[in-house]
Amino acid sequence: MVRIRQYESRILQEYHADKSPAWDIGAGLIPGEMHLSAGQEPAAVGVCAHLGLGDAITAPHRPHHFALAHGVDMNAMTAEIYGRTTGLCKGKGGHMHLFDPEHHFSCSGIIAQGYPVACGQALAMKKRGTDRVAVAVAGEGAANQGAFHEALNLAALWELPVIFIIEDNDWAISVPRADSTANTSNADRAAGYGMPGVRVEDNDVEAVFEAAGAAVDRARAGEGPSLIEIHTLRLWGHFEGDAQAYRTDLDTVDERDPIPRYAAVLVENGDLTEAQIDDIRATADAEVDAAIQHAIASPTPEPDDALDHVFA
Amino acid sequence: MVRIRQYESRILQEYHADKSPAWDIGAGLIPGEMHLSAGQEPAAVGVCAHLGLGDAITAPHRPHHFALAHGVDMNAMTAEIYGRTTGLCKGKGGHMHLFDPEHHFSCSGIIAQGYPVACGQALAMKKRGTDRVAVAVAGEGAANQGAFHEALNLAALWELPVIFIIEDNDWAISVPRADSTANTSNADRAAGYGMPGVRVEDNDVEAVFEAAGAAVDRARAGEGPSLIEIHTLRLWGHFEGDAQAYRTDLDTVDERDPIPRYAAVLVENGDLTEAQIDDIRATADAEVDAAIQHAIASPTPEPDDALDHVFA
Amino acid sequence: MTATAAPTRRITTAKAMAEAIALEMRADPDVFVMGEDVGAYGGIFGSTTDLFAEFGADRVMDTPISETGFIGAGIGAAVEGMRPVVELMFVDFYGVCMDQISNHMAKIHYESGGGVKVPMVLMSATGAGYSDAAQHSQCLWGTFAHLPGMKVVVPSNPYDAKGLMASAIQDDNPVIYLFHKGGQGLVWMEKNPRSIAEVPEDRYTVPIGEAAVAREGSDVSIVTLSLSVQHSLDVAEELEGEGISVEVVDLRSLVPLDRQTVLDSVAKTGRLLVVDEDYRSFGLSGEIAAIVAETDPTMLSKPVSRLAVPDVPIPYARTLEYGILPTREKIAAAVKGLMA
Amino acid sequence: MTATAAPTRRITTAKAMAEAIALEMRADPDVFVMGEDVGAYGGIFGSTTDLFAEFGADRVMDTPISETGFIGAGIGAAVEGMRPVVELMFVDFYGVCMDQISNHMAKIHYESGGGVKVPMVLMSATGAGYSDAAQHSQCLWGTFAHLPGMKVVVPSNPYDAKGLMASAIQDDNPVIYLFHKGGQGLVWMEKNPRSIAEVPEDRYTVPIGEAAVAREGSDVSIVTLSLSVQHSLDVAEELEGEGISVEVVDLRSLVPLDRQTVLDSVAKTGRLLVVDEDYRSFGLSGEIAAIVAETDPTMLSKPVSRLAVPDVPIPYARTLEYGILPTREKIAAAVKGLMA
Ligand SMILES: Cc1ncc(C[n+]2csc(CCOP(=O)(O)OP(=O)(O)O)c2C)c(N)n1
Ligand SMILES: Cc1ncc(C[n+]2csc(CCOP(=O)(O)OP(=O)(O)O)c2C)c(N)n1
Ligand SMILES: [Mg+2]
Ligand SMILES: [Mg+2]
Repeated sequence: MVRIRQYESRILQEYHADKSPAWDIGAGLIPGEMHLSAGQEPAAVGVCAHLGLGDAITAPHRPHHFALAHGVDMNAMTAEIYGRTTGLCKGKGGHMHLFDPEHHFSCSGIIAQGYPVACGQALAMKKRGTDRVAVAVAGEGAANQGAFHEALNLAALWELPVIFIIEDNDWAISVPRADSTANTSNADRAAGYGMPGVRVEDNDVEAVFEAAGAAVDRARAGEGPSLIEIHTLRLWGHFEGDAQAYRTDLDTVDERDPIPRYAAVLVENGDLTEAQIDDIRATADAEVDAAIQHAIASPTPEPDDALDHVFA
Repeated sequence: MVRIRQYESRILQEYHADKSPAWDIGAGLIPGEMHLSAGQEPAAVGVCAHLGLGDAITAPHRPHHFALAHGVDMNAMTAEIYGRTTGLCKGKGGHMHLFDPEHHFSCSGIIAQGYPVACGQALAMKKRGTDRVAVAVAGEGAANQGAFHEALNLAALWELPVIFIIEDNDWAISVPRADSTANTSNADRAAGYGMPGVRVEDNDVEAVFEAAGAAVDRARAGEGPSLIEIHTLRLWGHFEGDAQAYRTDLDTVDERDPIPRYAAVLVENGDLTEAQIDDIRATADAEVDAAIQHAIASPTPEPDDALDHVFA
Repeated sequence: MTATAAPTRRITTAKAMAEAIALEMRADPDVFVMGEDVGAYGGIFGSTTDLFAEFGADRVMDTPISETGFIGAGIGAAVEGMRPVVELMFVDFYGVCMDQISNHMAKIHYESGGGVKVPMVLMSATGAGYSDAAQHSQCLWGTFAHLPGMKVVVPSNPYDAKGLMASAIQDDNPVIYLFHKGGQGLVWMEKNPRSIAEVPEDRYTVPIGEAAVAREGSDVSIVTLSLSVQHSLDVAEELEGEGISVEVVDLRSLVPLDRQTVLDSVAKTGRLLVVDEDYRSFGLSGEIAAIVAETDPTMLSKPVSRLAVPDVPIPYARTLEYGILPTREKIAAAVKGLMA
Repeated sequence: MTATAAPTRRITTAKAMAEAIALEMRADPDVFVMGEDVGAYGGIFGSTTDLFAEFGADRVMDTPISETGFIGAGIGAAVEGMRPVVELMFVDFYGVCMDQISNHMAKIHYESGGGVKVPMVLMSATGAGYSDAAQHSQCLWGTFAHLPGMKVVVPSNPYDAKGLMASAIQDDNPVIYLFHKGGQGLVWMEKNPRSIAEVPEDRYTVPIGEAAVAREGSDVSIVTLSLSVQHSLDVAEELEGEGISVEVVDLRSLVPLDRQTVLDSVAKTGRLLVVDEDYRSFGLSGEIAAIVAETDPTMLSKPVSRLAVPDVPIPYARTLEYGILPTREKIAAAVKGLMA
């Protein structure tokens, strides 16, 4: 979690660093929209702890935490975010379209559309007789998109090894969950497909770890899909530049930050000392710094490279 | 129910009458696809008994039973099916695209897409402070389409006066329900939106009448939407010309025909005599015959009429 | 265009859109707004700024992320006689709701033999230039214009944005209103000064279906739309210094398409450059060339030149993106190519 | 096209498609079929006839009515290296799944900088002529061809249908395969004799991206595709008697588009008629005209003539429908118009 947080914090800093004086979303070393996942680390870490090479993830527009937790190379990912030729996608994809075939990781900027794709990856895994699984990630807002429904029915019907993750961070841009979703838990919707569904409260990484373990085991055993909704926290704006004027829960945000909370628990239980946590943070900072240096040192693509890769 | 059945039986006969020698779907007085609703009369009659002028219905590709039960003029509807200028849509719409603004009746050939439209009609009714309701009809196969999910969530979220009807006739063309739907009752799916859902078994018109009455009352009272799944029967092929080679339940179809079954009950209870039923049938036949005569006697559109009505 | 006498002040395209919607909402209780983040947020690209404060949640409705659901609901409300203004946040998302748009919104009037009207506006953000990559940077107006039953308007400046929005809301037909993010005059995006201009305060309309000659010229006709009009005008001013007289035709609406204004301009100049930020093939640039080829190819003293996105998805990195967008530099080069 | 020596027999276009799929499935265990009613039913338009009996439910999968779901699943399987052949029953239904098609299937390879391949075939039924009305009669090939990242093939006869299907399945890119219901040779639909023809029994390919000169002529070039090729050949034979020599170019694929074959034909005849069953504006007919206008308009001795659906939804009644379709009569009249 700390590694992800240190990464997102640094990207936050670098993203804003050179957009002034007139703040221009397209300017700077990191251009375009930026959706950071700070506060949602427990979801990524708790789930990915159960995954290995060959397991697939389709993530949404807010992908960094799942990418890093699943093992996507930080250097190549950062170079992609910087739009460099050494990036995962040679600068063509960017932060919302990260593709790492080695780790079967991908993300998409279109809400909920990764859900059906994960079903297809799981279908291929099943047809080939492997025990691999596909994880599909989306937000609570995405759970009201038609693709969510079609994918859950398909996965349950065909008993596919898929784990559907819903990160409920209370908000879909400016729209609170109560204004988007007719019921209080998407775990209940799983029942409509005869699929096990659980909701993890309180952004609890250990509870996520347990729920995900059961779901992954079930999928690997050929017993079909599961749904896990995780009540998590969007620590920052929807995208960078979002003033969050609409946001009624800002005052509670800091105390709900899962990292200090979990650190305190670990220290109290004697699992870790403050010093060890500082070490973890320092190691992460060094790795992040190296990734950023790598990105900045990498070449930018030539304009005509844009004409390549339309067809294989 | 008898009126609808006599209508569908006659359309069946007329549809096939002049397609020989070489059976050509585009030939004859009634061209194109033909989806007849024989066996599904209880759904239409049980629901529409609670509706009046100003209440809306969006029906799917199999619309005749709901159209007739809701009061759409049989002459204008038949003329449309015959593609005549006196038709509901001047011959532009045809059997899958019947529009009757007076009765707020419409249908569409695209699966489940009438569900969101009904939500919008209900939204207008609610905004205008009326106690009118919108009924959205689709089959059990359609309940796996994304639009179904989005519409149910929207209606529940906004407490719209909508009644969602699912006609479960066991089949989606050649695909049995078990191969399309991960759970056994779509009523369970309603729970995922905090919406009341009931499933009516056995094609029972009186049970449909009761369930629909409760749902319509609820909607008129401003208490929001309901879902009713009706287990009904597709007495004939998916469309005319369908050989139904795939169909495993053909042998049981006749005995499940709801009309003789309900007639027997009514006679046994002394509600009706055989003679009265024959009268009802005879009256219906006369009305149907007149409608067909009207259609055949009506003019066909001129080719250039096709250029009208693209824009108002 | 009655309002030229009325008081004016300089506002952005975004503000002009929102103002037009507000004026129609005041005038007609059947007009309401639906979409994602159109409420308190005011629309991601400012198209509904301040509407929520004035009209409240009943008439400015935030929706779930259910485009098929709420666009379908807009159609249903329109069929019942209301006049919804529905926002699809980015036009790139059309694919999750295209059935409601092209099979229902656009066809109901025709299918019903004219019996049912669908007076609805579907507005959406288009365009690239700020590294939003392949799924958030498209124009796609050619895609909508190809399909019958919906009008397609594409304003290029604040005055037209307000007047065309008023016409769209008052129109009894479905109207797709496509605005360019880069032309909205947003504080957080690079802008062309032409995105802020004088706009009358009161209610007025700009008719749908009339192109505008944004600048007169005699050597080359640039036929274009949306943000590319702003770029083309910049280039025309610059090339004037080099003695090249460029006429800029702003199509303003693709359906109906003002063929005559295009033909008159090409008849005058004999040289046609189509500048289009949509994909090059099977779209707008081909249609404009075809209008000339099917009317009188001898009008042309040079082959038609098309400058559009060369049939590739929009890439992320700035060098790549500007490698395929119709920039001022490429427009100027294309004009010079026609003069060579 | 190795197979010309091999044994042949006369089969329908539908059978030719199914046979190509069967041959590829035998050759490659990664090939499988998904769609509505593709199993026991054999595909509503016969494109999967007999496949279920040979390969069973694991490789010929009936799906729920969830196009976004199963086309997305096809993409996911393709990304993992399988070669799904997915059927969208009618192309008119594209709107419920266009995001998966245009934002995912077509863009993943590009977005990934070439790192991920999507070897997938999406086949779908197109076309009108039997009163299936506005939601079941469209062609829409122009819509797909406008969007980058997918190949678009449009066979007009049994031999090409088999060879192009083989090429599509073997292609490492997503391929949209659009067949015309009226050209399938179905027993329950009016047919042109050209929908049943000699087809080699064994495995062969027809390359994607090469147009065919279906008939040579010197007076007028008809550039067309799909069922309209059959109609155009009928007209060409009829007009030969009247001393008019018509060349018929069968595009066969829209992406990639064989520009050279079009240009060579127009250079020869000087007269171009584009016959297209898709909507007229902002589509194929405009693109073909533009290719000539941007290459050398002086090739044309007459203005380009376009015969396509005049931007109206497809109406139901036969008189109305044939009023807007490109029939033999209208094709003949258009050719004569160019000769006048
Ligand atoms: C189909 C579609 N509709 C709308 C959007 C615009 N959009 C991007 S993110 C977002 C909010 C998503 O909310 P949620 O699913 O809860 O994820 P979160 O951002 O909270 O992580 C929206 C509406 C989109 N990308 N795709
Ligand atoms: C989006 C879409 N997909 C597929 C079809 C083709 N289709 C027409 S009817 C049908 C079966 C519908 O089954 P069901 O919803 O159970 O209704 P029923 O025909 O049984 O009344 C299908 C697949 C369609 N019209 N629209
Ligand atoms: Mg959220
Ligand atoms: Mg059914």
